Amino acid sequence: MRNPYLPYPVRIESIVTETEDRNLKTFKFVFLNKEDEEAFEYIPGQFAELSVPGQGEIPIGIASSPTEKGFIKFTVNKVGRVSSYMHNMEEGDIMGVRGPMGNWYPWETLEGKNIVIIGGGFAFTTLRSSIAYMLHPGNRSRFGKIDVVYGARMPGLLLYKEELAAWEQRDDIGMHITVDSTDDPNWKYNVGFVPAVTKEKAPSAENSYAIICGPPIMIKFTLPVLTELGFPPERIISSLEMRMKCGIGICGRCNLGTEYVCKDGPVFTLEELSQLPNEY
Amino acid sequence: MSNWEPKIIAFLCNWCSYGAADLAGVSRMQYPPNFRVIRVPCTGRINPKFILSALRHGADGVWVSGCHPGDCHYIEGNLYARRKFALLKNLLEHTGIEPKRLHFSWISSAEATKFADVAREVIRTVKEAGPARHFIKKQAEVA
Amino acid sequence: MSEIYISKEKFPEVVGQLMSHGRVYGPVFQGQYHEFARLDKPEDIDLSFQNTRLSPKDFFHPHSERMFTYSLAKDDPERCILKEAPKDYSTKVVLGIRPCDAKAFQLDDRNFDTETIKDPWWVQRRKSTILVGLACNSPCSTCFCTSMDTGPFDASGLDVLMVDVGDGYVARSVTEKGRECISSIKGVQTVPAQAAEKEGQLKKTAEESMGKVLDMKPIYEKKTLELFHDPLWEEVHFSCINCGTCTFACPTCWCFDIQDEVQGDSGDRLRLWDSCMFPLFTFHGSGHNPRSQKIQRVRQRFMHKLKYYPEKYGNGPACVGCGRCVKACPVNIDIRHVARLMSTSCSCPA
Amino acid sequence: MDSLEGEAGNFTAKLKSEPRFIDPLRCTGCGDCAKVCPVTCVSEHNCGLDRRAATYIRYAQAVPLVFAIDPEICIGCGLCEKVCLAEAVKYDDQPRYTDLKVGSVILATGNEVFNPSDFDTYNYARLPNVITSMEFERILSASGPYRGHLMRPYDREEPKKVAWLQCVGSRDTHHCDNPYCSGVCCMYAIKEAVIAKEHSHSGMEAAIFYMDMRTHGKDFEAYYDKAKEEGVRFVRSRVHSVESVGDGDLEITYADENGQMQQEIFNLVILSVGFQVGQEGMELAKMLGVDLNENRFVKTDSFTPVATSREGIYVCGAFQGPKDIPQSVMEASAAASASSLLLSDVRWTEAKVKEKPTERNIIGERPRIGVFVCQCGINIGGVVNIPEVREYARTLPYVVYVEDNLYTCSQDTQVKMAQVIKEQGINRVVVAACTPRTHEPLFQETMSSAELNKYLFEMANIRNQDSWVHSGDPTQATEKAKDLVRMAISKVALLEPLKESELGVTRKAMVVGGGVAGMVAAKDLADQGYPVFLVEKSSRLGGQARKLFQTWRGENIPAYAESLAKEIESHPNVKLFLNSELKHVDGFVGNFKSTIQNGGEPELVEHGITIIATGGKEFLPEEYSYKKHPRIVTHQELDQRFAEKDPSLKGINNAVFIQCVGSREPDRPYCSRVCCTHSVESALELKKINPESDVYVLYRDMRTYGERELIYQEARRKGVIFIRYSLANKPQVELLDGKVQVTVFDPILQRPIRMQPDLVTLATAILPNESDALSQFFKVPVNAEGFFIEAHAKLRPVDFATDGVFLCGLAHYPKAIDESIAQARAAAARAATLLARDSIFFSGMVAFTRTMDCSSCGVCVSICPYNAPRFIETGRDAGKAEINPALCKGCGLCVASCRSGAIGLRGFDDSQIFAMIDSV
Amino acid sequence: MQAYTERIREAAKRLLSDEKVDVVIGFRKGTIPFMNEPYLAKTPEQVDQLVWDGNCGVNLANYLPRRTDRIAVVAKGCDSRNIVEHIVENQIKREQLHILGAPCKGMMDKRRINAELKGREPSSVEETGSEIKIKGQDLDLTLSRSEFLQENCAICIHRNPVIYDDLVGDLVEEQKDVDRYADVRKVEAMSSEDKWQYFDDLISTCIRCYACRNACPACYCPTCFVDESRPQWVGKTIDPTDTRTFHFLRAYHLAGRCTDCGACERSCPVGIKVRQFTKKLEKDVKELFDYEAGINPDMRPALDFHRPDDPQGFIK
Repeated sequence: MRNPYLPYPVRIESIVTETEDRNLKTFKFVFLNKEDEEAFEYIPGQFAELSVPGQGEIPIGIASSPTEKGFIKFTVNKVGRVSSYMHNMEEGDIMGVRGPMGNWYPWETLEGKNIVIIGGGFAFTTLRSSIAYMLHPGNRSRFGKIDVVYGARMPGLLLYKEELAAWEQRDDIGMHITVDSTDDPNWKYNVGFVPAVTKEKAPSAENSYAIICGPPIMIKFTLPVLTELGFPPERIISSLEMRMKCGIGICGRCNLGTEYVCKDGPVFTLEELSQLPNEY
Repeated sequence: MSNWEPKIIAFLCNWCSYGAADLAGVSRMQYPPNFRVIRVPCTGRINPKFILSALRHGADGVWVSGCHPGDCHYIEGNLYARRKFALLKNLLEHTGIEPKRLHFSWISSAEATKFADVAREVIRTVKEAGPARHFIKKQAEVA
Repeated sequence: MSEIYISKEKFPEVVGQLMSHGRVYGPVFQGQYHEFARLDKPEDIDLSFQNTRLSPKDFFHPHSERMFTYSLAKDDPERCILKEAPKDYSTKVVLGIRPCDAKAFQLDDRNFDTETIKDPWWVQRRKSTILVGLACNSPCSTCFCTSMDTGPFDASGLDVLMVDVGDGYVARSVTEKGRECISSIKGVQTVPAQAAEKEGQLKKTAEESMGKVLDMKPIYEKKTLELFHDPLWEEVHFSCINCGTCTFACPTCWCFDIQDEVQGDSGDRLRLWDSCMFPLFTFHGSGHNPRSQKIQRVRQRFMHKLKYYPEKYGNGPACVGCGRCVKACPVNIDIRHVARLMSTSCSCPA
Repeated sequence: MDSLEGEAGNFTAKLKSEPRFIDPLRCTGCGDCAKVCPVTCVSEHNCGLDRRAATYIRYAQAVPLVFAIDPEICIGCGLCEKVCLAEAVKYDDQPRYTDLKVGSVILATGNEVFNPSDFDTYNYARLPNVITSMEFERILSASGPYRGHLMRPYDREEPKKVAWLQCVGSRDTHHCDNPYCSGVCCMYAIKEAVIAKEHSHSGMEAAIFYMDMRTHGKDFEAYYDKAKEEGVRFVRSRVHSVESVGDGDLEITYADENGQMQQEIFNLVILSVGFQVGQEGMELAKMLGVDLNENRFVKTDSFTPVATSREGIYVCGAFQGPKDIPQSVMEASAAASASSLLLSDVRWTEAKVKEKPTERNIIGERPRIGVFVCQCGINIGGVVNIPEVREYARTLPYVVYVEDNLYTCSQDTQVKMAQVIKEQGINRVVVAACTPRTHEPLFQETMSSAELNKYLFEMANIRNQDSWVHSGDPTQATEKAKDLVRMAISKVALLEPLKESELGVTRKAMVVGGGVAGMVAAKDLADQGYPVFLVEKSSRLGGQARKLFQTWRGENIPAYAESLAKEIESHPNVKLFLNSELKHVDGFVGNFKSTIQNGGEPELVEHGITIIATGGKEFLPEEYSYKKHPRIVTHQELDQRFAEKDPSLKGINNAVFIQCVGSREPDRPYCSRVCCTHSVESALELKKINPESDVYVLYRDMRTYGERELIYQEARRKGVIFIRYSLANKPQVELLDGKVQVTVFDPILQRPIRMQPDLVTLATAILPNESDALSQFFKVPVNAEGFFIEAHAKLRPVDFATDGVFLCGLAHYPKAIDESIAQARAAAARAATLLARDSIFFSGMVAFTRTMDCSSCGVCVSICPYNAPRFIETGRDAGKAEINPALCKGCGLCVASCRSGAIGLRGFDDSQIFAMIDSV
Repeated sequence: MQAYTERIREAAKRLLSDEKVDVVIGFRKGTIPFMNEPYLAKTPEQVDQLVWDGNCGVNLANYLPRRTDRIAVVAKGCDSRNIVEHIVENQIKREQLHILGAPCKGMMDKRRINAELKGREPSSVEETGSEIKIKGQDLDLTLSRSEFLQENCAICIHRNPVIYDDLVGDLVEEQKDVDRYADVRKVEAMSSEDKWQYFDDLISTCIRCYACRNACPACYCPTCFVDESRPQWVGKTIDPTDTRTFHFLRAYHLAGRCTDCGACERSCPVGIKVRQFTKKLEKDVKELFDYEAGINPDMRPALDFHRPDDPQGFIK
């Protein structure tokens, strides 16, 4: 058995600065060894430990979709030691990726259902993975209607702007991009907080699941909206962010009741979360 | 070890001792090249952890130099530092760091000669102490 | 299954035999306490101890250990690629370990050694270590193993169980590894009948001296969230100073941290013990800390041991009743008291 | 200055600049020219005690630190031109003439030191070991001829026994025409004695021969006391002669206190020489048409201490009269205030606004470091292997560009550097060259022109601290250069662009205290157009001045105070708060909000600066039977009688003044400075009223400093009798049958003298008014005696360490009215430097707290000399510390003292210093 | 001792029922011999759990920082000094506190007594004025109390609380002529090499659990320097250099603040004599700056101020 703590060596293929404040950069990695790429078989919703020798590891949701081959992508917010260091790295640098880790959005269950994706700020990464996955020609037919509510504080802070624009052009996905406020007269999308926009767009709860990721305050105010729209707790899915180290359910850090968020999560339904101590 | 030369880290106050070092240069005073200067705004800026860190990085000696009492550019930074260093030096020595490795001085920006004199003295004394043996951080001694 | 009898005169020689095969560890008296240490000579071992001050968990999960090494040198083609740090996995015998401590390793196995994920260092060390236990003839007043699904003569976590029957030791293998170990010992006797008889008496006396002081069943039966929200934590947490001594002394506390250290051009990835008692344990980079309050951390530790673990694995509590935390806690938080509160007090409406 | 034409507000000054023969813009200060120069002459800066070359810098602190050629001794050999790689030598340099249009002129030409050569009994001209105090200053100086080693000129031996002879060229009309006291010599002699003892390796003995020990400045008396404790011997005697004995030693003959002649041998004799206005000064005054007084100082009066006889020309410093540094600095600011009053209408009209460069936002960019290695001609390149350093730098992390230059500081390199920075997308720069102390601003300028934040810069000092000091060891010097470059790179990679924050200024002033000092400060600011809130505790303006009679020059003080008060009361820019006190103060420099309580509703006012002029008061003693007899009075009580022209004064036949009542005592150790002069002046007044009266002054040291000495001499001429007493043997004042009897021990007669005076005047101490509340409101310190403590005793005598708060008058220390006025005007001038602007900028290099890590322990709040840290009062972080960038000076004291690691320092943060340590 | 308990209960009851305080912090009877547990009583009924004896070694000042309620707290000499420290360092307000001063004759050293028992377990322990009577199976031992005091208690010169609102016992005579620094001087007399070795041996068993730090009332930083990440300059493993760095700087952070309450040593699970670091500082602070921590609520700790004549012989 491969040492689960040993990262796969990867090369940074490209670094894209996503946001105006330059705090978010998307790293595209290619595996140094072909067999590692094959071993790294993932499903949207999973995360991986990005491993920078000399600095440490950080758990980051996988932003690419398994339908995209030849690379994996992560969008990293500059907060701590490892992410700050990564922001100063350059294309061609070698580092490590360990994973995939954790569970994923329940795609089997979601099959045939309408999907409402609600995201805020920089927690949009695994949602991007999910959207790309669902929109893949081989997958699109497996799902019903897809609605996306995605908000950021201002236009400059939206992730994946080019893709968002491309999705906007499509008719097989309902895009509802919004910002809290903007002084850009050419802004053509919504202005308003995510909960309000969700309420306004009122995606049907009929045969639907909602996947919601974002800052706690957004989640707090969006959940009542979803309930009002008729989504029961077992059909609202969220992903937790906890401090993690090992990522494989051993080191004990992300323990939450009987669960290890890194291994048994990070994806939980609202129903499942209600059975767990609220220490997240 | 015959050609061993000590490595000394010097923390110099920008307003005085660093200027004295500059002036010593202007006057072409010669002293051995054993120390590396880190310029700080005031000796009051020097956190004891800098000195520990210097030792941990294998410095054979540490030299801190600032303004004479009463001459602090920031009024009294050096006087607070004086207290801190008194205790720090004592505790380091108490726990086994040789006194010859730790040096403190007051040198004004005009005292180039004193700077060069003290520089030579510091280097000489650290040489007497020999290569640093303790407090050096190496690869962690763990399982 | 095999069994032998080793007289006390003979014992040092037996230890010597084991030492000639490989590394042997045993309790050694160090000033005021006993601690497990590698034996330099057979006489170093001192089996007249009650329990070691710290648990012997660092046999398998050392406080600090190097996981990987790597080079950061600019011109190194292997730059930034992690390499497993070399380890010594040669056979080692731990002599005189208490049944409770050995039982603890079994509980810990659930964490380190699962179907899907195996902690390589733990697994390999476990594999290469032979645990020769010593039954507790006279447990301490702080011991409560009998309440925690184990006991002073519990052989379940051991490869060999030795019982001190007065003039000698009865050693009985529990596993195949243990059997091989015993078989390799030369010049020993078979177990005399009176020794076997004595053994039974000793076991009975030891177990009875403790009795069953705690009933864990009500804890298992209660709902997690009920216990979680119980006001008992308000009382329990007050005196705690979050020092983490309990977790460091505990044989079933396994939480760890991973750190990188760099010296010049080379670096190590290290892991080291951590503690759920420390506020930084759960501190998230965003500044959010889900267990920022002392009460949350105190609750986490006891809940994890006595509720979450048994619920997750159906395997009894993650506590073997060794009593180390009871003795070591500088403010006298007593897990027996906490367990009693958990099993009785519950003011939540059902 | 060749001439000055025109009038106040519109002068034309013709200036002549002598040629320097070395272009200061090209000179790098490397000193190669001086090394090769074949000629030398004595160094004037070191008082002729050593020599210098024809290419020279007069002293090491010169700004700019560039060389010049002395044409008097240059032989034109051309060597310096040859070695100067910067091509700075210009043999054909010519004088430059400039016409300058100015509105006012300030004379700050200073004074010359008395030359004691003619003093034949002291044999200065003949004996090498008889030197002046100025020469001794150079000897003690680290940058002096003996590098600070205590030696005497004759044989360079360390003197074991040194004498100072006071009043050489002062208080003397026999050997010279300098009747005045130079005011500074007592203090500097004590200082020299104490420092010489510190420098000595063999416990040097020091003796100071003096007439009166005049330590009347703030904290001077304590220094005097300490010197005594440290074994400096004080001998009250005027030395008769100095003669050579033995091998360079000197025999001093003097009369001791009992009048016995004594001989004593010293190794070195120092003449404490005074000031005098020299020929140049007198000629300048004549050219300008400025009147001088009888002592050849610029003539001024007590109420306009910096105004000369010609309007628009002001004077400060020793040209105005003998004085020490603090007083000179105060007068300098006072002259600036007077001058800006004259010119306030045209403020900013000549100012040029510096264009603010646009700045590239580099946030989020990976560091791209450019390294520029300077050869400095051969100064660095001749020792350090530059190509090796350059190639080494290339291998270091984040370095994207490296080059070396002949002179990185040269104009053409600067242009190129800016271009390279832009082309290469460099976002951080390291220059390995000379010292940041001289060159950092220049390179930062280049950073700005390359649109980079100037704080993204670091220097590696590979010249002054490497090539120059290790010229014999090129290998090691090169290694050191590489290390220094590596350290600089490791730091610069972590630097972030810093913002120089801007803060608006409330262009209004508050003056606390309505005495003369407060009124003068208020008036100066109000006259310049700034609204002033003047807060006075009592019901009327004027303070102590109302209770005084006249200045030592005979000017009427109450009348002056009255006219000043009238002006203030009717001044449109002054809002007066009588019977008022400050209740609360919020804010800081530029933005104070103060609550004034004046009986009714408290009033909130906003102001940008505060001047504290809370004044002082007369000490009322319990000794000397004060209050027990109507004939025992204080100075103010006597002044009152003078002012009222009390007829009974005529009947006083016998008057006694007792000095140092409540001053220079163990529980109030300071000297109250003005009482000696006051007593002499009152004694003269009594003599004027009744020339037949017997007037006695019982004193410890007569401290009629400066030109005040003249009235002391006048009093003695007029028969006032001065009897010295000692602290151990104080005069006795007894009441016998309704009469006052004073007994004092006369040291000359060696017996007690009894008097039955009609009047006993007690020269009592001056006390500060209550200062605790203001001290807390404005976070400014107060000393043990209750006087406010200025930021720096000498260099910043009216500032506080806390920005935006100033001080003047008796709240600072006892002083005469002319000094109070000068200080008040100085405070106004300093305040105006803030009030003149709409906003103030703060350095980017300031401390900041991470409140999450703050433990509220308060160490930062308690130690910061500038009161920059404070506790957050409300909100989530209440109780944690924050740092006001407007007050922070970036010293880092709080940063290093914070155990919790909650404080960072921009530009010198822990991570940056650790990175340098890491990379040593 | 019984008298103290009664007076503590009486005062606590009174203060709680008069609503003078919201809580009372004291001790309750421990679950094992020679241990009591710090206890927070909120109601007059809970007050009956409060006790006092020679096992109240825990420094209750540790429980005060960041509390916002009104607290009555039982304080020995050392606790009271740490309370003073807390007041000076803004960890608690004087107005919040009602200090029940407990003049103290020293607390018992559990470790030394247990060593004396050699594994025998007491069933009853009785403290008289100067003796400890221990009984149990095969056990009937009378120990002299003064010989089994915590080391810091044996050399304590501030047994009486320095600040209090009520006393729960009569003031005791302060120990005079105790030699507080014999151990420090012994080390001072060693060669540098021996000193190094001495401290290396001293901390060789450290497991970096930080109990010493967490038990110390003066260690209340939200983030300890060992956990700093900007940059992380001390390793967290049991590497000897890192371990020493921790102990060294922890002690240094207590310079001029340590009251020698002994909490660090009491709590160390492996019995390290960590006071060997702090005592040197305490001695120096006293000798160089004539300062004792936690005596004067109007005075900042020794490193927070300076005097013109501070020693500087070590500076060239």
